[in-house]
Amino acid sequence: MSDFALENLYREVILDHYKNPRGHGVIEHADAEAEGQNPLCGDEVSIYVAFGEDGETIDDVKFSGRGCAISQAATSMLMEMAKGRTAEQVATLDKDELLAEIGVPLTPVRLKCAMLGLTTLKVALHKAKGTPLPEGLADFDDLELT
Amino acid sequence: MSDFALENLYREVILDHYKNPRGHGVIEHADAEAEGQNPLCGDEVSIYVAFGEDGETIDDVKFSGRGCAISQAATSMLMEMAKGRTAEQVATLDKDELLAEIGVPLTPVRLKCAMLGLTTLKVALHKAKGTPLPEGLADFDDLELT
Amino acid sequence: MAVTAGTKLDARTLRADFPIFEQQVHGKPLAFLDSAASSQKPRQMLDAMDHFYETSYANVHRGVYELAERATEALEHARERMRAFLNAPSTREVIFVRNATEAINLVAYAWGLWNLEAGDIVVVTELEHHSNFVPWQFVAGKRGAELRMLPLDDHGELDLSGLDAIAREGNVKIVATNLVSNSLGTINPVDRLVAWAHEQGAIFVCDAAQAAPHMKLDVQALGVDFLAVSGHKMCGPSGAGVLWGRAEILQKMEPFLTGGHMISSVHVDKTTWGELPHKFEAGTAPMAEAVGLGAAIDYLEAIGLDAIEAHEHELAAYALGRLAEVPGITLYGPPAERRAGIVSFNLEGIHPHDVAQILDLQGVAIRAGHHCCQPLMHKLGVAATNRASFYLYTIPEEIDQLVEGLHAVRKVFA
Amino acid sequence: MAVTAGTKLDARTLRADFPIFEQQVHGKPLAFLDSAASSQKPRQMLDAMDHFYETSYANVHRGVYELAERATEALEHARERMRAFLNAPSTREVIFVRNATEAINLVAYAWGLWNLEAGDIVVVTELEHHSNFVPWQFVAGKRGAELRMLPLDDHGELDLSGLDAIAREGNVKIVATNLVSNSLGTINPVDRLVAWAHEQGAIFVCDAAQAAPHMKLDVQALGVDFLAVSGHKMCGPSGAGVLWGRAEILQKMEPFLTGGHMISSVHVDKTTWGELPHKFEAGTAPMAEAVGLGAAIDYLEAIGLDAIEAHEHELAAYALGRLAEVPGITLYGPPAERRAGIVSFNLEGIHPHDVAQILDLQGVAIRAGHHCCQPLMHKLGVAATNRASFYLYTIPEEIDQLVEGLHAVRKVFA
Ligand SMILES: Cc1ncc(COP(=O)(O)O)c(C=O)c1O
Ligand SMILES: Cc1ncc(COP(=O)(O)O)c(C=O)c1O
Repeated sequence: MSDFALENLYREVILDHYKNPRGHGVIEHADAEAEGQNPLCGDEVSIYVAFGEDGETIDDVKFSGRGCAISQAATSMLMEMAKGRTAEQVATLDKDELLAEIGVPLTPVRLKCAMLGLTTLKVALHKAKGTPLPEGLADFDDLELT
Repeated sequence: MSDFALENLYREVILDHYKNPRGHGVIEHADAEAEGQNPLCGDEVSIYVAFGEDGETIDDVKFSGRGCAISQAATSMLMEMAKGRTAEQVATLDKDELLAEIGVPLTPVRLKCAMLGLTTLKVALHKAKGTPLPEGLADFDDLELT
Repeated sequence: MAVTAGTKLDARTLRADFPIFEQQVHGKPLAFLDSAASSQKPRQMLDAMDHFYETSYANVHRGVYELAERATEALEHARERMRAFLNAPSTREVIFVRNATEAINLVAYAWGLWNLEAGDIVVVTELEHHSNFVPWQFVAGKRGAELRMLPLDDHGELDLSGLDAIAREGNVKIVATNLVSNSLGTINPVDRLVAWAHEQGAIFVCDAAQAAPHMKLDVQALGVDFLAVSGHKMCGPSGAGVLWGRAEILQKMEPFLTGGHMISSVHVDKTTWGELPHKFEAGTAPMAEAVGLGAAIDYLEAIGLDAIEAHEHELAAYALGRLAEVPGITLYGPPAERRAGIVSFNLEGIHPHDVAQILDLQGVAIRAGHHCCQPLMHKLGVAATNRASFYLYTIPEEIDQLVEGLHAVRKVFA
Repeated sequence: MAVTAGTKLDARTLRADFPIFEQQVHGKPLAFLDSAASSQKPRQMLDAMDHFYETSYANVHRGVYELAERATEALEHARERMRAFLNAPSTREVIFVRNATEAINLVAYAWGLWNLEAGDIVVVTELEHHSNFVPWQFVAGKRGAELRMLPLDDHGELDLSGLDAIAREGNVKIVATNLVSNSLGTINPVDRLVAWAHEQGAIFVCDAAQAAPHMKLDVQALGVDFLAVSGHKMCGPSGAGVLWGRAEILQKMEPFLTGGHMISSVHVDKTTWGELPHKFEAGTAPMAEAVGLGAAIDYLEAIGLDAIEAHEHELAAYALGRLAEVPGITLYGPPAERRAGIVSFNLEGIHPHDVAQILDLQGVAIRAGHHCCQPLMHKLGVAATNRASFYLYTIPEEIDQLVEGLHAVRKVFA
C-alpha cells in the first residue's frame, strides 16, 4: 500500500472528525432543515439550523445521518464553520473554503461525499430564507422539495 | 468494370423480361389479389389471379407496379411459372425454383427484390384460399392485411 | 494537427487516416459516396476507443477505484467536448443516446406523450427523415393530436406560406424539422421556423443528424430547444449519439428510460430522479462510444468545420456539373449554394437499385432507395432515388468514377 | 481455441487475452473484482470491432454495394450467434438494444404502457436491480396499476409464500425478476415464478444481465417471455445489449422507438411497421458493438459456459471462506452452492466507500454502494455494501489481495 497516499487521504483530523463528529444530533423545532442524499451510495444526511435573535445569524447547526468518513468528517467540519455566520454568508460559501479545511485531494466521486453536507445545508437555508441554491442544483426545487 | 460479374447479373434473359414483362397488366374482378412492397426502396407490386372452373387452378395471373430489373424480371418469370398450377402448388412453391429460373447470384438485399412478386402472390392466394403464408411472414396478417 | 481556420482541407492527405481506403472493391479503387448514411472512421478515433478499453475500462460514475475514476473522467471529457462542439451552455444538457433516432424519440415520449392533448398540433415537413417523422406521428396518434406537414416548393425548399393557416387551426405544441436534408441536401431555414414555433408557444426540435458532421453548429445561435445528433455520421463509432436540450425544459420533463444510474433515490412508494444529465441516461452508458465520439470531435475540429463545409460545397458544385452531362439524368434539390454535400438523382428508365448495383461492380458505393424519406418520395413521384454524398475524405476523382460508372450503367440498359 | 466441454478453465492463461491486466494500479498488481458492474475485454473482441471498422464498415440493411453487404452480413451473423447463445427459436426474436436497461424499458413501454389497466398488478422482487424495478414502477404508475414486491427470506432468497394472496388481489399482468442477483449473487427460482405467471395469464420478463455472462442460458427451457442481456458484462463492448422476446408477443406489440429502418411503409395518414426484428430496431444499429458482442460470444463459448460457471463457483466458495476470517465482517446472501461469483459484505463501523477507497490504494477494485438495489438495501437495513465479483479471468490471488487489503482497512480505522 502506498502509505503516503493513504495517510494523505485518511489523515488524523479526518478520522478524528469521523469518530467524534462535532454538532452531531438533532435540533427540535429547527428554524431551517433539509435532508440530502448521495445517490451513489444511498447515504443520507439531515441538517438542522437555529437562527439567533436577528433571524439571520446561525446560532446552532446540527446534523444526523450516516455516511463515509469523508462525508461525515466534512459535515462535522462544516458545522464548526457555519456557526456564527449569516444564512447569506453560508449560502454563498465557496466550496473551496470547505475543501481547504478538509485538506485532502478528492476524486470526483469522493467530492460528492464531501459536498453532501454543504449542499444540504444550503438547501435548508434556501427553503427557510430564500437564499441561493448551490450551483447545478437549480432543478432541486422541482425534484426534491415537493 | 468486371464484365463477367456484370454479364452474370444482368444477363440477357433478365433484361429481356425486364423490358418485355410477361403478364404485365391488371385483371379486373380478379379472384385473388394483393399488394406488396419492398421497404428498402419503396417499390410496390400488385398481383391479380383468376382461377379456372375448378376454382383451384390458376388460369390467369398478372402484375402491375414498379421496381428494379431484378424484381420485375423475377415477377415476370413467376407469372409464366404460376399459370396452370393450383393455388396450393404455388403457395408451397419453393423459392429455389424461382431462383433457379432467375439464374444469377443474388446478395441478401437483392434477394428481397427478387422475392417481392412471389411473396405477394402467396399473400393473394392466402387471402383468397387460406393457403399457407410464406415463411417469416406469419405476422403479415396483423400488419398488412388490415 | 495545427490547422488554422479558413485553411482548405487536403482530402488526399486525410484519406490516409482512414483504413477503409486501403482496399480495392471488385478490383477497383473504392469510391465511397455514401457518407450521409454513415461516415468512415479515422484511425485516431479507433485508437482512442482501443486505448480506453485497454487502459481505463470500468463502469462509470459509481466506482471509487482508479479505473472507474479514469473511465468516468473519459466519459465526462467526451461530454464536455460535445458541449463545446454545439456551443451548449452546460454539460448538464448533453445527453448520450444511441443515435439521432433515439434522441428524437426521447423527446417524443418524455415530452410529447405527457404534454400533447387531443387537438394539439405537431408540425413537421415533407423533407423529414422517418426518424423525425414517425415518432411525432406515433405520439400524436396516441394523444389524439394532429400532424401537419410543411410542403416543399418546386426547388426542393420549404414553402412556409401556410404557417399562419396552421396557427389558426389550433394549439401548435411541437415543431420538428431537420437542419440539412439527407435526401436533397437542402439547408433549411430553421431560424424562421424557430421564431414561429416560439411565437406559438411550441418547442422546436431540430434534427441535426445531417448537419453536425458538415457545418459549425451553435445551439444558442440557432435558438432551438432540442437538437439531435448521430455520432456515426461524423467520424464517431456506431452506438453513440447525443440529444442536447435546454435545461429548463429537461428539468420539468418526465424521464424517458428508467432504471440504474438515473435515480436519486428509489423507494417502493416513490422514486426521485437524478440530476441532469443523468436523469436521462439509464443503465450503463455507451462509454467507449462516447469516448470515440469525443475523439471524432477532436479530429473534426483540428481540420475545422468551416474547411469541411467549404470542401463539401465544392464537391457538390463539381458533382452537379459533371452529373448534368449524363443523358437522361434528373437531378433533385436546390442549387449548389444552398445545399450540403449530397446529390440525389435518377436515370430515366433505370431503377436506382440497378444503378447502384452496377456502380458497385465498378467500386462506386452510392445509396439507392427512399433514404428513409417516403413522404418526400411521394412528393417527387418516385419510389426511390440514387444518392451520392460526400465528406472530408472525398476527392473529385471519386465523382469522376461515379460519372463514368453511370455511362456504363446506361450501356447495360441501352 | 479447442476446449472441450467440462474442461476446467485456466484463468491465468486467459488473463493474457485481456490488455487491462498489463498495468499496475498505484504501484500494485490490479485485482479487478468488479466484473458484475462490467467485465474487462479480451483482445479478440477488440480486434473484431477494429477489423469491422477497417474493412467492412457501412450502414447496414439498405445499401446494395459491397461494403454495405459485408456490414449487414456481419451484423446478422452476430444476431445468429446471440440466437444460438440463448437457444432462441429464431433470429427474428433477437433485438439489439444498448443494454439490459433499454431492453426492459422496451417491454415496459411497448407492452406495459399500452396493455396495463387501472388495478392490474405488476410483480417484481425485493432483489431487483433498479433497471428491473423503476421501469415497472413508472409504467404501473402511469396506468394506475399496482406494483407488488416479493420479499426476501433471511437467507437472501425469495419468499414465494405470498403468491396466492397476490393472485387473489387482482389481475396479474406482468412478472419481472432477475435470474441472478447482482447484489447477493442469489440464483433465483425463475422456473416456479414463470409457471405461476403463466397461470395468471401474465407475461414473464427475465432480467438476465447478471446471468448471461456466467451460465448457459436457454430461453426455451426457461420458458420466459422476454429476456434482457447486457453485452458489456460478458466481454462485449459497451453500447450493445439484447432483448429476446417471443415472436407471437412481439408481433402483436406496438413498436417502441420509431423512425428509420423499422417501417414497412410511411404515409401521412398511416405508417406500417417492418418485420421482426427490424420493427424494434429504429435508426442506425449499434453495428460494430453487435459485431463485438458476437465475437465475445465466440470467446465465451470457446472456453465453455459450464467451465466459467464452475470457475466462479469455486472462487465464490473460496472468497466466502477467506472473508469469514476478517474480524467484524458481515457476509450477505446465500451459501456458495446457490450463488454466482458475487460476494457482498460490510465491515463493522466502516463505510463501504472508505473500504473501497483504501482497497484501491492497494490495487484492489471492488464496488461500494447500493449496487442499484435500494429496495434490497432498505431490507438489509444498510445504505450500502461492499461487493467483490469474479469472472473467467479472476484468480484466487486477487481474493487474497482483497483479504489482506481488508485487514489494512481495519488498521486505518482501528
Ligand atoms: C441484475 C442487473 N440488471 C440490470 C442491470 C442493468 O444493466 P445495464 O446497466 O447494462 O443496462 C444490471 C447491471 O448493473 C444488473 O446487474
Ligand atoms: C436527417 C436525418 N435524420 C435522422 C437520421 C437518423 O440517424 P440514426 O440512424 O443515426 O438514428 C438520419 C440518418 O440517416 C438523417 O440523415
